[in-house]
Amino acid sequence: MKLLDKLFEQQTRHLAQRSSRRGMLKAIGGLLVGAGTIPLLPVARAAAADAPGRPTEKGDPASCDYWRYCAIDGFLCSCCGGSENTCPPGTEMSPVTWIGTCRNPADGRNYVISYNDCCGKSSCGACLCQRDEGDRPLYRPDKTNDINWCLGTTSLAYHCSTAIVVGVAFEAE
Amino acid sequence: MKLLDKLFEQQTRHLAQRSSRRGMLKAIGGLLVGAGTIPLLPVARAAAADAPGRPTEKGDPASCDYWRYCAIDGFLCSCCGGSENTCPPGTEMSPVTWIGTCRNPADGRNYVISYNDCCGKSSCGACLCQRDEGDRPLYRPDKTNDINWCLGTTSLAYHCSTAIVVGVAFEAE
Amino acid sequence: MMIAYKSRRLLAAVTGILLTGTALAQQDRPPPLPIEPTGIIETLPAAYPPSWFLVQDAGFFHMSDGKVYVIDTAADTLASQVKGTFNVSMIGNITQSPERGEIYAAETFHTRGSRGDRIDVLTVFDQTTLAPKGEVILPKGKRFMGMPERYALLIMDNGRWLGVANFSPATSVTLIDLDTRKIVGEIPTPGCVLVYPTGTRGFSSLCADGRFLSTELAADGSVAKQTRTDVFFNSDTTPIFEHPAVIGSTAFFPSIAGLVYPVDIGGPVAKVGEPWNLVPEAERAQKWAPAGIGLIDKDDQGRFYIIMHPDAKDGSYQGGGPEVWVYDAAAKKRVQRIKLQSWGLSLAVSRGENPVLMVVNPADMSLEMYNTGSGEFIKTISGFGQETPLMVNGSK
Amino acid sequence: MMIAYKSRRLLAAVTGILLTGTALAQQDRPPPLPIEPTGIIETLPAAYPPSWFLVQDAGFFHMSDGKVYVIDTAADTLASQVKGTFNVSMIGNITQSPERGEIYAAETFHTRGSRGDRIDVLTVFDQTTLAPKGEVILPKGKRFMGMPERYALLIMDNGRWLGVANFSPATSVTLIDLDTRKIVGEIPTPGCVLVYPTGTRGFSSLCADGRFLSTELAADGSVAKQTRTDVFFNSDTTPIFEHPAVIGSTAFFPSIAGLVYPVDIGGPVAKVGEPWNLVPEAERAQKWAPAGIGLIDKDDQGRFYIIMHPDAKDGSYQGGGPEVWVYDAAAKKRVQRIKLQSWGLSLAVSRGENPVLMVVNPADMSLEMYNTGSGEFIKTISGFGQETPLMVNGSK
Repeated sequence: MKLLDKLFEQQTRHLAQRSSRRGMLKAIGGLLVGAGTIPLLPVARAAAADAPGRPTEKGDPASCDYWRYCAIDGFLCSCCGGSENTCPPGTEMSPVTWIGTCRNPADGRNYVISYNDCCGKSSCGACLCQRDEGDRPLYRPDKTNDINWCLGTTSLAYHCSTAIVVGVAFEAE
Repeated sequence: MKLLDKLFEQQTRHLAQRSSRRGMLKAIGGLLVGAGTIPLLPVARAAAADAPGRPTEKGDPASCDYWRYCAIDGFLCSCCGGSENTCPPGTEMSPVTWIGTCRNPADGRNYVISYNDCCGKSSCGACLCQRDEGDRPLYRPDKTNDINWCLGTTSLAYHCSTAIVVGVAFEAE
Repeated sequence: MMIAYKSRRLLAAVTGILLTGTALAQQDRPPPLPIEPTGIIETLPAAYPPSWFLVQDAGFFHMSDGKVYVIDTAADTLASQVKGTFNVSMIGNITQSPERGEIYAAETFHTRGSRGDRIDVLTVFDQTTLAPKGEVILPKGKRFMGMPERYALLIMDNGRWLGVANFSPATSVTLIDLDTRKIVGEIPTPGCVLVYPTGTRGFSSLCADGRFLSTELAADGSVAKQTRTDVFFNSDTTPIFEHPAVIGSTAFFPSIAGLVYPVDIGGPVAKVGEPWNLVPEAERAQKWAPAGIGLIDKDDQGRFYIIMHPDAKDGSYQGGGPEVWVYDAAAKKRVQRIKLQSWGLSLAVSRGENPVLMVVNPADMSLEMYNTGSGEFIKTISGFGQETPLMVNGSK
Repeated sequence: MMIAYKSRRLLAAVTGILLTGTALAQQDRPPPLPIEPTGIIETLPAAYPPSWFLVQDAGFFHMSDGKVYVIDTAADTLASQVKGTFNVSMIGNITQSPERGEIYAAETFHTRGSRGDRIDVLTVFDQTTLAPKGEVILPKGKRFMGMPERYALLIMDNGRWLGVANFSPATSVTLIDLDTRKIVGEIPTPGCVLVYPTGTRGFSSLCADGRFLSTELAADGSVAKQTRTDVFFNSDTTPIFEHPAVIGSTAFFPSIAGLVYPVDIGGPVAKVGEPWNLVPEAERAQKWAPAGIGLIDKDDQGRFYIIMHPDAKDGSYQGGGPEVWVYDAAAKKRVQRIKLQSWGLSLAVSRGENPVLMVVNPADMSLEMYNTGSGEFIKTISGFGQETPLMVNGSK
């Protein structure tokens, strides 16, 4: 039960909140649900470099307090044979998903994060992480993490969750 | 993991052995495998009575140190909605089984115990108990508890194990 | 010779002929234990006592192996508390019809466990045997699957119909005739989720734009009318929980900020009343608010129970809390404040005259029982095989 | 207007057109993180490094959800240790063919999880994707299901055939052609269990009467000859473990009392050699004996490793022990005595020049790594989602 202890310890000590801000996300909720299906240009993976002119981010993608996980609820794919933005071998990435807006402390920007689930194998079981910032009940599908988002995949078995940068968020409240 | 701790704590402290004796059980191994299928006369349940002339036994059938469990390995049906000799609701009792010979401290006799598994629901999960007295590797099917004995049942899902008195054992070694 | 003798003796024992009083038994020993019958399976009473609860273990770490435990909370030993279990695959939801003696579970299977063809079914379990007595094949890939919900399944029309909430993510309700165990139809509920009671032959769903969609059904199960209520909350700024307590014909929906909305569900269209604050004015500075999964329930005395936590903030509404507050719904007044042993994630209250409160302690996944009158802790129930009992329910 | 402006901006962000250097970025900020591709699935190398292990989690509390974890023991963080997993239902057994890049698993499913029609299959997993690339439907209700065994599956005939041990409780071996993924035949092994290598195109099974049954196969998979060896142990009084360590053409079978039987498996019929005592004479008073589940393994330097416990008695042979003893097989001599952190239930040794030892600690179900040269504890691997990793294997 150690994993569970850890999970609920986090809940019970009321995780310090990130300073993420949310703008008009609701207005495009319908678009963002399904963001994963929009063909995105492959880009080079951002290195956490301090070199000027290079995009930067910091932190441990296998840790629940990693900046991208502000609205996550599930097993971190980084601990399951995948990474923060790729699925473990033999799984399938869900094309529909929920999103969060998380602040990247390395550049002070808020990013739209798509939490695509990896599906087709049973619960990974490692690095359970629940943050819920900006999460809403399931009448707001674009912002709910309590759904099994293995929808549109051949198997509904939930394995783990990724946190993929899909855009820069509007900054004002 | 608490249940597992308990299980292996028992293993690691080398459970004090009962003084059970085994006689010529091997000779009738072929008969005893399948003892559960022999139609037995229904008899009144033995009460733990001290009245002279009444059969007696003592102990807690929900406890791993109950005398009948000397060769058991599994979840005690007593903790799962059944009892030491009945299956929980909605399960099916396996007709083939392994047997042990356990000493009833209340009357000093050794009894042949049939460990019929209850099948058709997933692991009960309560009161895991491993004793292994007289247990042998699986080349001795009549005396092995490492097999899933949900054989001859419609489902192979193992739920829990009973410990049914099927006879008085021969007493000499 | 020796061998033959021994074998005969053992054979006799195994086949049921007991040797008593001769070589085996000493003069002062009682007769040996009788041979016991095999193949006996326990059954449960047709009507469950009020002290029995249905504990839903979603099996978050092993979702194909979800379970429902039938637990007698009045019993003092584990052996007498566990009455039985049944499997519910892939975080299914359940509801109970005591009139039919049935428990329904919406579940999902793949032909190869976590892979292969998918099938969604509504399984009909018999209360006395905890075995399936029937099933209805559901439309593929539609039924709602997420954290457990009390209103993902709804019995309507005086027990004739069962509504199954769908989320694919398109939302609808599949209507099942419980007499024939056939699907009557599927009612789209665009933008609105779950299935709450309204009237006798209808249901309401909760919408992203902060209102209810109330559906009135005709006698044949077709849609007679769908009505959207006025907007009464903002899902961004003033969201409510999707978990109500239903007392008589009023459903009490708490908001995440700590108001409660009484909703009249007696007629065919939900009518939202004036919200009132769950937190007494003097305590609001401590930022008390509701939180949890199955965070609210009611008793038969007109009271509802809700898990509360202080220092509420963004992201804390699902985490549970250290207290359960009890309200007199009619008086709109808190009547009891129960300090939990440590923390609660979900709760349930038993029916009848002397209700008891069950609270899921997420730290060790045990169940804690409390006296609803005094608020005193009674005992912990644990070790029955549970992994993640995320939702609990008093039996009906 | 304002809304339109915001929406356009967000839409741009979501569809991949980044707005940089204007309103959003301050002069001294780096450019924003790029949008990342979705849908990327990791793959594994065709050949597994020697530091990789296959950890079999039988899921004793959730047998429909058994798993095999591919773990890199050389890595230092959990994220880099876990390479991937695949599901194996109902305490299945596995074996690996590095030549084919495949891992085989005998598993069982029911159409409704724990109930409904049963199907037994041999699933062929691809080593690089950990996804099934094929399956062979096995004869129904026959395949051996019990605590994990290394010799429930056996690759024979230079990798062409796979034997699957059956136990229903009638015993036999199903022979599968790995090229065609079809069943070649079923060979009865009455009174004898499992499938150990003998010769190149044959196998042996271990019998209740204390001998081997050796089966020679013809080129078409039919039985050429079956031979029973002399009795070499008594299953009541001098039982052996069914778990051997195979070094070259010799299989070392420990006995429960602490002898080890070297068995020549190079020819078509098993030849049992003289047993020798695992316990040095001076230590026999402490009643040291082997114990555990996967209690024995070997390295590529001719040594075998076995879990030992003192104070052996009836019923203790499956419980594991506090030490691992290492033997030079040729010299019949103990060369290392490894004191475990607390207790070991199963072990495995990696292949190659610098083998490491993995031991399952049953107290917390963690994996402990030891240096085989010095016997020193290296580290614990845990928290990867395991429930009951009862059997571990070095990768091939």
